[in-house]
Amino acid sequence: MIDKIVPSAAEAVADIRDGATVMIGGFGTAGMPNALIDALIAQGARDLVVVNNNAGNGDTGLAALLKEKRVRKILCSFPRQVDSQHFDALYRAGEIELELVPQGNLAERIRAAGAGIGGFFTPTGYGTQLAEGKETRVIDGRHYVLEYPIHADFALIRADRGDRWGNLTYRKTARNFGPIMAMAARCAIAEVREVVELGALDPEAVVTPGIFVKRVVPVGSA
Amino acid sequence: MIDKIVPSAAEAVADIRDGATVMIGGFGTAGMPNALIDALIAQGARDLVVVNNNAGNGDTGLAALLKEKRVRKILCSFPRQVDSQHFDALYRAGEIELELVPQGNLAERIRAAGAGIGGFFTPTGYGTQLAEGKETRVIDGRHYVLEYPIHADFALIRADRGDRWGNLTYRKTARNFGPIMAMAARCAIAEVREVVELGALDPEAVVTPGIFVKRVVPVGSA
Amino acid sequence: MNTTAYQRMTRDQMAARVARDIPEGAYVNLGIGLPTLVANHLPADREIIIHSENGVLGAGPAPEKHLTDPDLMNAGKQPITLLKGGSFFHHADSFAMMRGGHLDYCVLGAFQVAVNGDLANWHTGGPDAIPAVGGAMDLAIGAKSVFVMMEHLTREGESKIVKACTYPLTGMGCVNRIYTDLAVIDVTAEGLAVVDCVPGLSLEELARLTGVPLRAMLETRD
Amino acid sequence: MNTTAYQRMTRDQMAARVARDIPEGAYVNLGIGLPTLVANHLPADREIIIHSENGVLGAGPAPEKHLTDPDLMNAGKQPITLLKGGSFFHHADSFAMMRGGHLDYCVLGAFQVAVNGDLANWHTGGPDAIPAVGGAMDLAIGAKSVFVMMEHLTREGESKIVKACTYPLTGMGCVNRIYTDLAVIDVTAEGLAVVDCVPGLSLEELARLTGVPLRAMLETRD
Repeated sequence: MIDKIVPSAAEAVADIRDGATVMIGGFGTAGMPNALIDALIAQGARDLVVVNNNAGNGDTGLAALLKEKRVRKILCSFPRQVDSQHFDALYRAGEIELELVPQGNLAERIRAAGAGIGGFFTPTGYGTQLAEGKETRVIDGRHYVLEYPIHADFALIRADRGDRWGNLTYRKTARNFGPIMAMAARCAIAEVREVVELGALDPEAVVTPGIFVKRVVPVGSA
Repeated sequence: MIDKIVPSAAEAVADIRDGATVMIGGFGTAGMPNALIDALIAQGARDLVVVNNNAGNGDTGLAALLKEKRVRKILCSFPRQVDSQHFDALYRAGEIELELVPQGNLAERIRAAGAGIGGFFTPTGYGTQLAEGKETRVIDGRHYVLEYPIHADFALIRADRGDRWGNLTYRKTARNFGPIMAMAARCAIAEVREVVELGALDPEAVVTPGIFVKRVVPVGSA
Repeated sequence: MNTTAYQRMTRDQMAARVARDIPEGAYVNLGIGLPTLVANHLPADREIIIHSENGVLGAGPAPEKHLTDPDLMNAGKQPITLLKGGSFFHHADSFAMMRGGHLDYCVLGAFQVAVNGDLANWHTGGPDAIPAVGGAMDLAIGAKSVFVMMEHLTREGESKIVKACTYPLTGMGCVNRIYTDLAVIDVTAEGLAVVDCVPGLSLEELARLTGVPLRAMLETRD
Repeated sequence: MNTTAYQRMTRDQMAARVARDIPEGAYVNLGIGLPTLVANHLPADREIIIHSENGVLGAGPAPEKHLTDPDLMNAGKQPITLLKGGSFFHHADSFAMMRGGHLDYCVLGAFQVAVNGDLANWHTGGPDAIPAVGGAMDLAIGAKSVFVMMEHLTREGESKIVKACTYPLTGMGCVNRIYTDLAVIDVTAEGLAVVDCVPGLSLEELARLTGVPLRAMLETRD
């Protein structure tokens, strides 16, 4: 019997090694997999490359992981926030590498990894600093920049309901990067509010089919 | 008040001009928008470029459109079927142009058009006849072919339920190309089994958000 | 500065002026900051569909405080509601809506707009500034009409409308219309054209404040 | 031809032999024709998830005739059922599953397989043949393990395992294992290795029939 349910977040993240590339879902705090991040902090892996839209808020979650100096590099679109003090300090001290990616290119590069696309031409960022040194091309009279996929070893995401095959649904705008990060990682781990019986999720409304998910951890409400 | 509901298929397809590129949903007969195709046959536009996975089955729907010699060119992945006699005859007589596209490249090219991607590197087809003359590239040790988006003037698709904002759900494997064709066309027209009140569709389970749809035609069960 | 007999528009007056130009049925993305105010001024008798980059169409006004849902936020991380007919989707689909040209309007704040429509709104380029781009570059190239909304002059009295941007670009030639506290100005192939300006302010005085050539809209209508 | 003391496997025996190699929890796509039979032989005590390119995971056996649903078909347009835990998705997502390397196994029919793993299964190249490729090229490059299932010899007694394919290719070097009515053969960097063959058929006789170098699997295991 297929059973992707893992009882604890600690078990679910146990094999994340030093140096791993880890995608972390969430836009601001919505969809942030706090239980998995806390378990990753406790687990101790360092020298991580993190992919997230932001660079942490406040003192918890991703911000706490940064504060512990466990992240070598971060790929994100919007690090600077009113409460991104831990990232800000590391960045100013030169203790973290930042690859700043326009948000849509970030999403599309993650999706490309999951979809087996080797690269794509995007109009976003053409003629700006963020495309400097990148290959460009005019296609049908429009300017494009060539961007490459972002693959990951692990994706840590938060979903709403999940079953033992790994099928997931999400809740409102907490969906954000979850579905595409699940596709892009070798091992996608979803914390869910609730585990349901196989067959309880409407097959028309499954957002992430289980093929993209390796582990499902029930953590209850956020 | 936004109201994308159009009472008749005839009205919905009235502005399809000669020479238009028309995407038609469906995989075999599942998801085939028969009412819209019949209306297009009656409407008279010719010299069409059609994008569909197949090239018609039997004597109705897309096959009937082909039989009427209204299609100049077809892009598809699997024209040859036991009951594709109308396509077969036109093809053998040199009366229709065929662009044969591997099914996944067809889907991805349609999606690329909808997503504003100028081109993408795909591993599918590399080293085969279907990639002859196309640009290739090695990325991270893997061979890729450069493919371009397929845009359309119109998409004719079949969905299950729709509302006056154009939000759509689908039914089982009749979903197939509908969501991506809706994105790729300047004007997407959906025939639906049932029109429902705004708010009746679960916002978590809307598959095609109304932004991609211009017209919704209630036609009842297929 | 303000010695002549005109009044600068308040932020709410600016927002109301922008709102006036957004028609029934439009799909609109409102940037963070000043543009967010536009939502409060959209006429109640028009259905206008607000897109938020974090995966929602049909964003409604802020809920009463006790009804705030941390999973239902806009791109500025402010709580919102969902209108009937709204829907949720993931980040790759959300940015496909932008990049694919499906949004009718976006309204963005700006540091500078150049006479050729170049936009600078993401980074001051200062050596100590932490860069953050978010979805700005995607919106700049994606919406059918890109509106900029900003004060006409900096605190130091310098025009934010410039011959050429000195701040790093967000997008090249992407701005269609500029709304300031003094005037509404179209970016055209023949240069900047003033659509209207606050009572008591002459075109000559506006041009003097702006420091770049301006002409009245009507003179150039064909 | 068949003068020695061995029996060729029947189509069902071949299907059972393939099924034996598919483990619990595998995501599998079964091609049209012969490979479809494999579904009938999957052990009831293993959960194996069947993917069909037209947008379904968890495809189950054919329904009783009166329960056939025209909206629930497999890629061969045959009626199927949906298992508990199954889900539906659109074509771009379906092929992302293939191209992105998420399927564990695909089983494909073939005209020819070359010693280097080249596959020809979509087109005879005949001047009057109407080409049709479907999802074959995507599956060939997409699944983690590509199994081919075919008769060992053509009706004319020629080996379908060849030095180099004479029919147009589906994919280059993509086949991992070949199941025929005579033997199971792995494609390895050192050439073809026979895993097992029907009782009474010697390796020498098999090699003679096949016409390309073959070695026994065990001899080369390190």
